[in-house]
Amino acid sequence: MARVIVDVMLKPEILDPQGQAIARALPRLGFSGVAEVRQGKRFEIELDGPADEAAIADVRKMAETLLANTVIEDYSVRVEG
Amino acid sequence: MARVIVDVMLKPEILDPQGQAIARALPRLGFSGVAEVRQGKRFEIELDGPADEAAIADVRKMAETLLANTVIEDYSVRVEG
Amino acid sequence: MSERHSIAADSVQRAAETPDEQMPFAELGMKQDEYDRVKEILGRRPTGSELAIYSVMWSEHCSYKSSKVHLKQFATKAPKSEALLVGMGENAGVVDIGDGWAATFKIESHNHPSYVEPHQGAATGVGGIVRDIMSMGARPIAVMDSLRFGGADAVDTRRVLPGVVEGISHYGNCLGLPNIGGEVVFDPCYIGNPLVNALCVGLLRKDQIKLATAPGPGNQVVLFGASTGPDGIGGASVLASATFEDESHAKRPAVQVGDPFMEKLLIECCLELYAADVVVGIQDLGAAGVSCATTELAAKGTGGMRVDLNLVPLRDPSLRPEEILMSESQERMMAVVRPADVPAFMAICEKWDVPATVIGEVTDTGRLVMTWDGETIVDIPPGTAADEGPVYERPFHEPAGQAALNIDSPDRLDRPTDLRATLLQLLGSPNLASKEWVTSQYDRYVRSNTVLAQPADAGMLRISERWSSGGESEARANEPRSGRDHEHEAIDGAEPTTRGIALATDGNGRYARLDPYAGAQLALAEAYRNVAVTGAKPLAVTNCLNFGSPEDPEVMWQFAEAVRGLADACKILGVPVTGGNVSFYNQTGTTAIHPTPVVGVLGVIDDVAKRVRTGFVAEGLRVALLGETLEEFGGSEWAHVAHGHLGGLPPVADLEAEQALATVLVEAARRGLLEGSHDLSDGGLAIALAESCLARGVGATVTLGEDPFVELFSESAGRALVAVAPERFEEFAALCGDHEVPCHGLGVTGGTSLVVEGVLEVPVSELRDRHSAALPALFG
Amino acid sequence: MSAARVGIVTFPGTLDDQDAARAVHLVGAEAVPLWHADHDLKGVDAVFLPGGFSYGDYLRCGAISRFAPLMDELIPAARAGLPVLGTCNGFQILCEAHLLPGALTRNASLHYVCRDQRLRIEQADTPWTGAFAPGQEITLPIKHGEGRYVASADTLAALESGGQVVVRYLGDNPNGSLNDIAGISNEAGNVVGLMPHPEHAVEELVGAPSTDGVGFFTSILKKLVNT
Ligand SMILES: Nc1ncnc2c1ncn2[C@@H]1O[C@H](COP(=O)(O)OP(=O)(O)O)[C@@H](O)[C@H]1O
Ligand SMILES: [Mg+2]
Repeated sequence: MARVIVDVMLKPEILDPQGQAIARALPRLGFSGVAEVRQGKRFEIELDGPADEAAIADVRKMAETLLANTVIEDYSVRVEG
Repeated sequence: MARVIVDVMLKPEILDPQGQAIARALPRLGFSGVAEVRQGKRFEIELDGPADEAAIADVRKMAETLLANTVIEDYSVRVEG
Repeated sequence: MSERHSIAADSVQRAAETPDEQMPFAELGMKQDEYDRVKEILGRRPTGSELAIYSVMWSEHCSYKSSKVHLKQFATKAPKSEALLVGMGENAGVVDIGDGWAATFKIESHNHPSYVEPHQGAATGVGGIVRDIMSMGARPIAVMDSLRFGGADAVDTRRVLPGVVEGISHYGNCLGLPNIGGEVVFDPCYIGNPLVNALCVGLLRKDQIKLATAPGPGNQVVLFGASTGPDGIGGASVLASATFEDESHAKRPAVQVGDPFMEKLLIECCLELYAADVVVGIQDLGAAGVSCATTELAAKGTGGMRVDLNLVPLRDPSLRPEEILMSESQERMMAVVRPADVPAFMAICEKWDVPATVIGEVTDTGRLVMTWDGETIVDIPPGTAADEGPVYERPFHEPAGQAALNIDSPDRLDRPTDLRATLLQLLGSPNLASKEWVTSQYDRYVRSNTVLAQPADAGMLRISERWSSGGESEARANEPRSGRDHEHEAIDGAEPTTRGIALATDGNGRYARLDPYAGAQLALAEAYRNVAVTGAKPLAVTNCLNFGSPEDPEVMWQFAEAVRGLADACKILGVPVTGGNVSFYNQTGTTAIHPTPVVGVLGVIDDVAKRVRTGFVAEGLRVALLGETLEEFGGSEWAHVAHGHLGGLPPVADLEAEQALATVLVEAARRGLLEGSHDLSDGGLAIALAESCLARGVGATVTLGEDPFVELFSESAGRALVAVAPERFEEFAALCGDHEVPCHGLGVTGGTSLVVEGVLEVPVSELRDRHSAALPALFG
Repeated sequence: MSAARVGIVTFPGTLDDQDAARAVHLVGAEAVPLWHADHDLKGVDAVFLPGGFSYGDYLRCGAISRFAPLMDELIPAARAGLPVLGTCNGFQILCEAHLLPGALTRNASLHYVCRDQRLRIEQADTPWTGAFAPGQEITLPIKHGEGRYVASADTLAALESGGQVVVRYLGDNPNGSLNDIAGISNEAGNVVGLMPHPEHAVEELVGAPSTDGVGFFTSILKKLVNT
């Protein structure tokens, strides 16, 4: 069993109202020094087998077609180690 | 400017219907070999200054009090680099 | 991108010095003769920023250049209506609904964006129409959504529909606007071109109407709401004026993402600004963003405005002036404010956490002048961009196959012998099945004034006084929270009035395909009827005209016919068109969608306690069918579901009969004669009976004549089903007689089954299973 | 005049505040608006935290609102016994503020759901449910995307044995809530959180097809007038 992580974030040019709302709230909560917050998704994918090249390619395809909406989101895939 | 990442995941004992829905959809889309999927959140936090110890401690507090609900979620903080 | 950069610093001075510089007008969707016209207006070549303004303002989407000559009929044929306070041409029409109250409503499309990114496309569609309503000075009080998708089992429908519904649900719910109705229709013709038409209705006091105008030199121009980012740059012209295939990937504009939270703040902020009387003129930022707001405000005011584009707050600091001018970033408004009121204006924005910036001022020069880095980059007469766009008399002719289509009558289709099976087949088909999978994702209760929502024929809202956008009660409800002296001031939960409004939207693309003139009339007739069956008197009309490419003469013929039909029908029914929207280019390659005019009707009821609920609400009521049933199966749901057939002619639209029917329904409701009602439409009497039983689980036993198939499944217009207490039936029948509305007693309500004597018997529970299972089975 | 004064909190993005004010008014109490940015409870006798999407429900429902200046006043007051009712987003805020245990998470169906829901009043001895009979079955609208109540096994056991489960879903559980929980109270019973919306079920003609919501407002009125 291996675990692969897929991070999905809105593309930089796409508005992230959620991240903005958090960033705006921070000073009121006494946190300063934060320039920007962006919020995305993190998927933990447990594989039945090892995270070999074929499996990673599969996860990448999964990310491309299902986990991320590539019209507005970028994704990255990595094996947790 | 430095970037700190906060990952927030539901605790293992808390039901994750989003992850389950994805896991259920995978075989239909032709993906096999996935034992489990869990979905969480990823925050990218741009700091005004460097990611020194004080700044990291601040982000940790932010995660503990705001970004994660520790009743149901775990979090981890790391500097991107 | 690079081409834009190369013209970024283009100033008026430079334009004058370099008259021969090649400008990328074609890439921006502009034709050579349109470009020549701009040069003629300016007496020189346009700067890059000026070209940006003219290209978006003269796009089909903003200028209505192909539709204008036809839409004129809505004004020239308009019936006299004392209720109309603001007609077409403003952000939305306004109608007088009595007691000093006015309602403003409008329907608008967001079709292409919803195909590209269903969730955000549909969400921002709701956001846009809500801002239109706000800009009239009203508080938005409800939304509706009229949706068309490809085949229900098509793979892409599974991508588009859930996203669209989620987008509408999330945005509308977040704004606290009840969703009180709409439509969900499936037809293979919409694959690749789904239709997402969103309607918003708002309420205001009659004397508080706000207009998009910028009078008074010296008045300040304030941009407020979200900051400006690279959202949908070029969208207005590229996305709305070209087909998807033409659009190169590189040119595809970034998707606009909606922030419903910001919009909610904007709503409350605007209402407080209106109440404080610190707004002279206001305009929402829609498809053409800053270009549209500045040119339209300036054109309708004293005629001049000066704007410093460097002052526009940016989300992405690298944006160029042309991009700022074309950005479609959501949740922005522009107001004209007297200088003395600016501090009060800013304080209210700050209270609501809404960023606001003065970016310019009104002048009396008759010119819209914009600067960037100290240089003049725009200097134009604003009216030429806002109002004097090109107007096309596009050629049109009847489609080549139209006659053959009309000759291919459904008479040749095999008719069923097992009518029970046919009823269940239709009831479980995607177009007639319960839409609860969709509507349960919408909040229909918020604001606590919803009298009727799904599955009623029309949505109905009580007019509660606290909706006033500047009246005493609203002010009291909003202010005590901060600002003025509010020690111990209570929200007194102002007494609601008894008055109500009702709204319905309808449209049938198959009917319009067979005959666009009649199809548009039938859409109006159905919405009108749906309002009347609830007891409300139809008052005014909005419409969204969804068609293929206007450059195709056959599509243009459909459009011309539909507009002519709708305008003629409005005249006969005495309900004016108050506004609407045209969506062209809904086509893939040379294949256009069915012409799909969607019509919204708003009605008024003096006392919502007199409203009539949908269906059979109790046992032992007399059931009657009003109107005449002919053998009409052209474009019917039966022909579609049982045979996949589309041919012949649609039902006859007899508008005088429709009007008589509505008169009877409204008067009967006023006298309290109706216990329940339901209009007949798709699927005919069979479906109306089944839905009436499903409303509350009350069955019925009815007797039909000689040809039960025709009586059950024909789709003749101008009909409704009513349930009347036995002791009042005679009075009701007499009322029908007075207005020459045929009234056929069919039977009585009661029992746990729908029984058509000698024809079929189905337990209500079986009807329910069929009706409710279809959409969940398809969409999970 | 000694009318009971019920404070109604408005956060940015609150939606049901006016509805709640009207419901309070209908039973004859006084609705007092409370603004999130003020450090001021205006001396009210009870507080209603209405539903909506405060701060857009961004991050987590209720997560940002919990830090509002008004909450600095409300949290200690609630701990000291001030009656507080949070419905929907209000319930979520109470959980985020740790005035109530557990958390409200995404509906198991992953869809927002608006429907009329059968419920059972499990506890009639809170200030907000005193007008009901224990075990009484009622219908109220629900409308939420994140109403699935979760808590640790220990917390759940404590809620059940301590009589802190106030309202339970009947029939189909609409969101996958543990133990069909629709509403709970704190140990003292003065703080109650509910997913359903009593304020939308107080008048015959409008809103839900029931007026069962009235009971929550008459309960608090009775409680305040009698003490
Ligand atoms: N997309 C939608 N949004 C909101 N309400 C809808 C939607 N689609 C259907 N409805 C509602 O569901 C009910 C049934 O719809 P429909 O079967 O199309 O009614 P009808 O046949 O009377 O026009 C109506 O109350 C309608 O307003
Ligand atoms: Mg209808």
